[in-house]
Amino acid sequence: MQSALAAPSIHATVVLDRREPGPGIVILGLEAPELVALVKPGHFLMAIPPAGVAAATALGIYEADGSRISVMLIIVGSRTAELARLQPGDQLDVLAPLGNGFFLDDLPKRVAIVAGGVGLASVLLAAKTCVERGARAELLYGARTKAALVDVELFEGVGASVRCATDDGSRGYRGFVTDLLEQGKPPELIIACGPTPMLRATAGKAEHLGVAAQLSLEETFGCGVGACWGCVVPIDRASPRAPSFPAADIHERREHANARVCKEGPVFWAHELRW
Amino acid sequence: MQSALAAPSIHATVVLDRREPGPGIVILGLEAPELVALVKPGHFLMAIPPAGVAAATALGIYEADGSRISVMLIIVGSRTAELARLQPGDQLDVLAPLGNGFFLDDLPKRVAIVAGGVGLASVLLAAKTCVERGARAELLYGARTKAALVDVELFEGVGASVRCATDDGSRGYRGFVTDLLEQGKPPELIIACGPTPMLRATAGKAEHLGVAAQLSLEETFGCGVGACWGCVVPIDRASPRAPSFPAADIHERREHANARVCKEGPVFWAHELRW
Amino acid sequence: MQKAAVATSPLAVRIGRLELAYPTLGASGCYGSGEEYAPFIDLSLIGGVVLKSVTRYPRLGNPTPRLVHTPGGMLNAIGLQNPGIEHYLEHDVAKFATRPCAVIGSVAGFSVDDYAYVGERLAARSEIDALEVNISCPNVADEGETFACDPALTARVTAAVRAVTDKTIIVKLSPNVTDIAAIAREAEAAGADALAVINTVRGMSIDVERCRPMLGNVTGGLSGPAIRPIAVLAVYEVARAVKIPIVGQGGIETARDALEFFLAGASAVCIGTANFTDPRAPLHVADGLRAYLEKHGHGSLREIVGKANVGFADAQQYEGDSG
Amino acid sequence: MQKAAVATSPLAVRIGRLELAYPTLGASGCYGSGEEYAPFIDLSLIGGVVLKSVTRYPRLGNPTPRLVHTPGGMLNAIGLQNPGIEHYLEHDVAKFATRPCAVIGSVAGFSVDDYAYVGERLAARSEIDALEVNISCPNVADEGETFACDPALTARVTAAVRAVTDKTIIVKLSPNVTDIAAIAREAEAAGADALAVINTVRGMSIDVERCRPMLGNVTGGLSGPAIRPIAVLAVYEVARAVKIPIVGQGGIETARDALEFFLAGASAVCIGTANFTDPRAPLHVADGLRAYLEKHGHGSLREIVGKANVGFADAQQYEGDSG
Ligand SMILES: Cc1cc2nc3c(=O)[nH]c(=O)nc-3n(C[C@H](O)[C@H](O)[C@H](O)COP(=O)(O)OP(=O)(O)OC[C@H]3O[C@@H](n4cnc5c(N)ncnc54)[C@H](O)[C@@H]3O)c2cc1C
Ligand SMILES: Cc1cc2nc3c(=O)[nH]c(=O)nc-3n(C[C@H](O)[C@H](O)[C@H](O)COP(=O)(O)OP(=O)(O)OC[C@H]3O[C@@H](n4cnc5c(N)ncnc54)[C@H](O)[C@@H]3O)c2cc1C
Ligand SMILES: Cc1cc2nc3c(=O)[nH]c(=O)nc-3n(C[C@H](O)[C@H](O)[C@H](O)COP(=O)(O)O)c2cc1C
Ligand SMILES: Cc1cc2nc3c(=O)[nH]c(=O)nc-3n(C[C@H](O)[C@H](O)[C@H](O)COP(=O)(O)O)c2cc1C
Ligand code: FES
Ligand code: FES
Repeated sequence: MQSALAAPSIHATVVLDRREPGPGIVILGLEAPELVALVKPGHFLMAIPPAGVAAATALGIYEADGSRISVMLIIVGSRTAELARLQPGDQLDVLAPLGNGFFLDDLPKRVAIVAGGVGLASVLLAAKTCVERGARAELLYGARTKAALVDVELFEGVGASVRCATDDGSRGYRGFVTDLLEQGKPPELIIACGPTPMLRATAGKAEHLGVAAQLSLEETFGCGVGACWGCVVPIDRASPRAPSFPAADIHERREHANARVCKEGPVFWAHELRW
Repeated sequence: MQSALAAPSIHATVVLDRREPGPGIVILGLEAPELVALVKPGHFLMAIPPAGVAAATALGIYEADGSRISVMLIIVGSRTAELARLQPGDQLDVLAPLGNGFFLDDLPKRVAIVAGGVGLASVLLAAKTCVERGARAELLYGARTKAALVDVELFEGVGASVRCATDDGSRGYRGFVTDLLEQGKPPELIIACGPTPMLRATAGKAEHLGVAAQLSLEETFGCGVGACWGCVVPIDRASPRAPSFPAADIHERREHANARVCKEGPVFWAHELRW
Repeated sequence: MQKAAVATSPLAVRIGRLELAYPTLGASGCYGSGEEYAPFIDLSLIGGVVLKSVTRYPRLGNPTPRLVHTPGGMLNAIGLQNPGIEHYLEHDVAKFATRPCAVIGSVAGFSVDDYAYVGERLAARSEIDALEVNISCPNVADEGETFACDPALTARVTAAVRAVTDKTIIVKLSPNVTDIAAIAREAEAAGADALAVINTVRGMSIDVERCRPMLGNVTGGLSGPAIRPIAVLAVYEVARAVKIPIVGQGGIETARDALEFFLAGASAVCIGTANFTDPRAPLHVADGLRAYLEKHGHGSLREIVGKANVGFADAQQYEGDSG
Repeated sequence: MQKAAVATSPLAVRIGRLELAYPTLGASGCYGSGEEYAPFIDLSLIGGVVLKSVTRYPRLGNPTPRLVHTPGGMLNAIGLQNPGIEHYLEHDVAKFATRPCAVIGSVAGFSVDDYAYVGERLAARSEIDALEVNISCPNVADEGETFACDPALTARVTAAVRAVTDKTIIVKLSPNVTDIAAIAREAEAAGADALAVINTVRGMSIDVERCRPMLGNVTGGLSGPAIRPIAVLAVYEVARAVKIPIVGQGGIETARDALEFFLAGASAVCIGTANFTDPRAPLHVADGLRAYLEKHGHGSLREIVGKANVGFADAQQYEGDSG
């Protein structure tokens, strides 16, 4: 499952199953035999809109098992709403697998996985792999309120423990999920995916704790395949992921370079980001 | 059922039933209790797009009985395609009833009803009324090919006789449906709805036969309620339906005025048109 | 006019000397004279209607098709069909007295003199609360150069209409120019009380089966959501260039859409093409605006005018005059 | 290049001295260097790729967000992020040799001298088959006036690039002008071999929750189906004003969309934003064009160029040179 081997292509999938674990949240199971073998934790896909209008939508690959993968939709606008209307039997073409997954080759013992919102979709496979490779994985899962916390049992199912946080305290800790990183024994590695503010907070805590953190970033995507440079994030020019650009022009001699979240990412080490 | 009485409004309907009598043709039954009583043969409605995108779509009112009306969709583009996806239970708001229906107050004995394509949807109620009022109504129904001829039995069901014409001769007369007007005993009144070329041919035959013809016109609509002047057709300035405009400006002293198909129409007498 | 309401409503705005109980207007040419939509919405719940543009002489308008739907919008080429000012004053204007909202006349013409003549006659009528000046017409004296595309012509037409009435005049700008801010400054300097931004964007569509333009007039004006980003930018740029209020328009369907215009610097909005999708659009916009103001703790819409426009220095002043 | 194919294919076209086996190109800035799309489509089935614009010095580009989706389209403000011409020539250009389609370099700059310098260096490379000149950039010497919005600046940049290469140069026009035909004539007179029509339309979107522009750069360029009617009209008007071929673009997703451009007077088309919806779009367009030509009994695409443009006198001539 090296990303080098995971040559992306257009996969014609068929919707197998559909469920709504929470309000405005839809999980679609997709029949995609050739794809499953190529999927690495942290990979995403670009879903081609069924009606052919508007841009393709970036979605994390949630599950990948047998000949089935799944995606989780949180309806925020027209494209997610259209995809959420898909029913079993409907066709869905996707570009996949895309991006570089999490760096899970040599894992420490204790891994904390921080997730919020749609970020959850990008970390289930990572949790599974951590456990399979002998690490203790704990999901730190945050949301506004209880109803928005879904599929906790899937994480327990792959052998991860789970702690929740809600803004309103309706379930678990009341407050920021990232506060949980400082409660109890600190992890040796942090993996995170969710809204940018949550990722920034995670980076802060990680630095404070002196723990390395891998962040899967969200940006507005155009192409999703590295062609448009619309999805960049500033990173250290010295990073292996930095585009091999020379120092920027005379007007802007910065020490960072803008890397593409869809191509060089979406996973970056917190310490290489210059955001 | 005077159009004067038929004050239009926004009716919240629910899809009761859906059937596909032919390829790319969908009939939707709509629960619309208050509407039924207001409907006059030849009325149309503007269907508000369920997803709220793109303009409302003009549709003839096909059936109106009990608390149910129906519409017939022929899928030609994005809006008709979206409406055709509606399923029983779905909501559909419509502006109705709109336009002036056919002029059926004093009918002769023999009425020929010429229909093509979506025009069929606008003449079923007219056929029914003709028969109810003691006239002999014959539907002359044309299409490219057999598969596109639908619901003939509904017309027979209201007591109309039916003759068909197809371009490929796969059913009935091979050729233009309007040729049928000259075969057999000529009618005393012609009612027609369909594509503009068919209506022009009908007007020609009517003039040739010396028979009055009522044509329900199709134009691209904007508002459908008389507000945008996007749907006009040139008619005799002397017609009661002509907007009370003075002669046009010095540059264009024409003898016609442009009447709104949605407001002054959609039904016009062939002899008042100046197209 | 709805003076009573104006005092109280958080949605009340003022455009020059024109007070509106709601910041939502039916757009010219899209809303007839208002009565066409009366069966579907309560006109006392919109700020007003901008009437279809009227010219000095009657016009038959363009051949059909006059409309074609395009992605996210629509092209129109009506060609200013109207009965001419004399017939209009005689037969139509009296009816407008019964409208429960503001009635804004729209003046169009093909010479500076046309605008002055029609503007004066129309503004003289008590049924008309204000004038919008539609300068997106060709000036026949000047090889058909569009008034709205030329700063000098814009200034001359504005000054000519200003000279014949004290009623509020709103000059309607075209987006089909290299620098809309420059045109806006000319209109302001020539005496406009407010600016309508934007009129339609020029475009065309071709019937690929018949190998000919879709529109009888070949070219038309693009409206609807497709042009919203173009309109929001135009409002944003004009708001930085002038001190007079702006009536924003171009693809507004929802309160969120309208908010883009207010935050860019508009004091009121017109809703046109969205009425063709759902006549309740203006009501939904007003309801959504009220909810937004509550959610964000604003006492009135005026507080957010230009709030997302860093270079917009005049929001305060607006609040002043429109209090 | 695909010479063999060119002889036979009914879809083959010629733009200046550039022969294309297919009339479909990946649009500049939307298609990377082509390789990004190679996993998804066979690049030998498109006419070519127009590379991302390159400047004299490296550029970090604009802050994010750089993209926002709007009705029927998208706003972008990338800010010409690129490594600068030296690094580009050293590390990137050699890879383009392996592309199975034409490779068109895109030159951008902030002074006439920039364009000449970058154009000369880039055109000198054998991997580059032709140059597109992206003049939608501000001229720093001239209060940031956009080259594409000024006839004289357009002429100077075109002449400067013309002077440094004999390869085909395609000057890319902006729709953000009052009279695009006037700009087109200047580019033609200054030696352009072809014109790309159109670049993006200026626009903006506002985040109503955060009360600030959606884009890091505040304003951006609108692309996608929303602008198609604007682009079709621009092609229609430019085709009547010049004799050189036009590369049409702006919202093309399907063969029918592309046909609007050919019938208006374009000899080839670029496909940009549609690739973000479905990378197979260029293939679907080519297949649809072939089917259309058969259905309507045309031997080659060249026969329909300008067919819906009554004032388009030069279709014959095109056929002549592009045979
Ligand atoms: C690598 C990656 C992985 C992702 N994985 C997933 C996933 O697994 N599941 C998932 O559901 N999503 C995921 N996303 C996010 C998803 O791609 C986007 O949410 C989606 O593209 C939104 O498209 P839309 O048309 O539904 O919403 P849009 O209409 O594009 O709106 C996007 C957001 O902007 C807001 N917005 C739009 N206009 C305005 C305005 N004028 N003012 C204020 N706010 C506005 C909307 O409310 C919404 O929150 C992922 C994104 C990336 C980059
Ligand atoms: C009074 C009245 C009654 C009507 N009753 C009915 C009815 O009962 N049932 C019904 O189905 N319809 C009816 N119609 C027609 C219906 O309103 C239209 O077909 C509908 O609005 C089309 O919308 P659309 O988005 O599906 O198609 P659009 O996308 O608007 O396309 C409309 C037509 O134009 C063609 N077209 C679009 N672009 C191009 C191009 N570039 N080149 C060539 N061709 C192109 C399409 O192929 C299609 O045939 C009626 C119309 C009127 C005025
Ligand atoms: C069918 C139609 C007719 C119009 N007629 C006029 C007109 O006569 N005078 C005018 O100033 N604007 C006219 N407009 C422009 C609108 O008033 C409005 O400025 C424009 O459509 C943008 O707003 P919208 O996107 O909400 O429709 C017309 C627009 C449409 C769609
Ligand atoms: C993300 C993005 C980046 C672009 N970058 C460039 C560029 O660097 N140079 C250029 O000439 N045009 C650029 N364009 C414009 C496109 O090449 C094209 O002309 C325009 O998008 C219209 O075509 P479309 O609607 O098919 O995308 C860019 C467009 C987009 C969407
Ligand atoms: S989204 Fe196009 S480069 Fe990342
Ligand atoms: S469609 Fe608007 S007036 Fe008829």
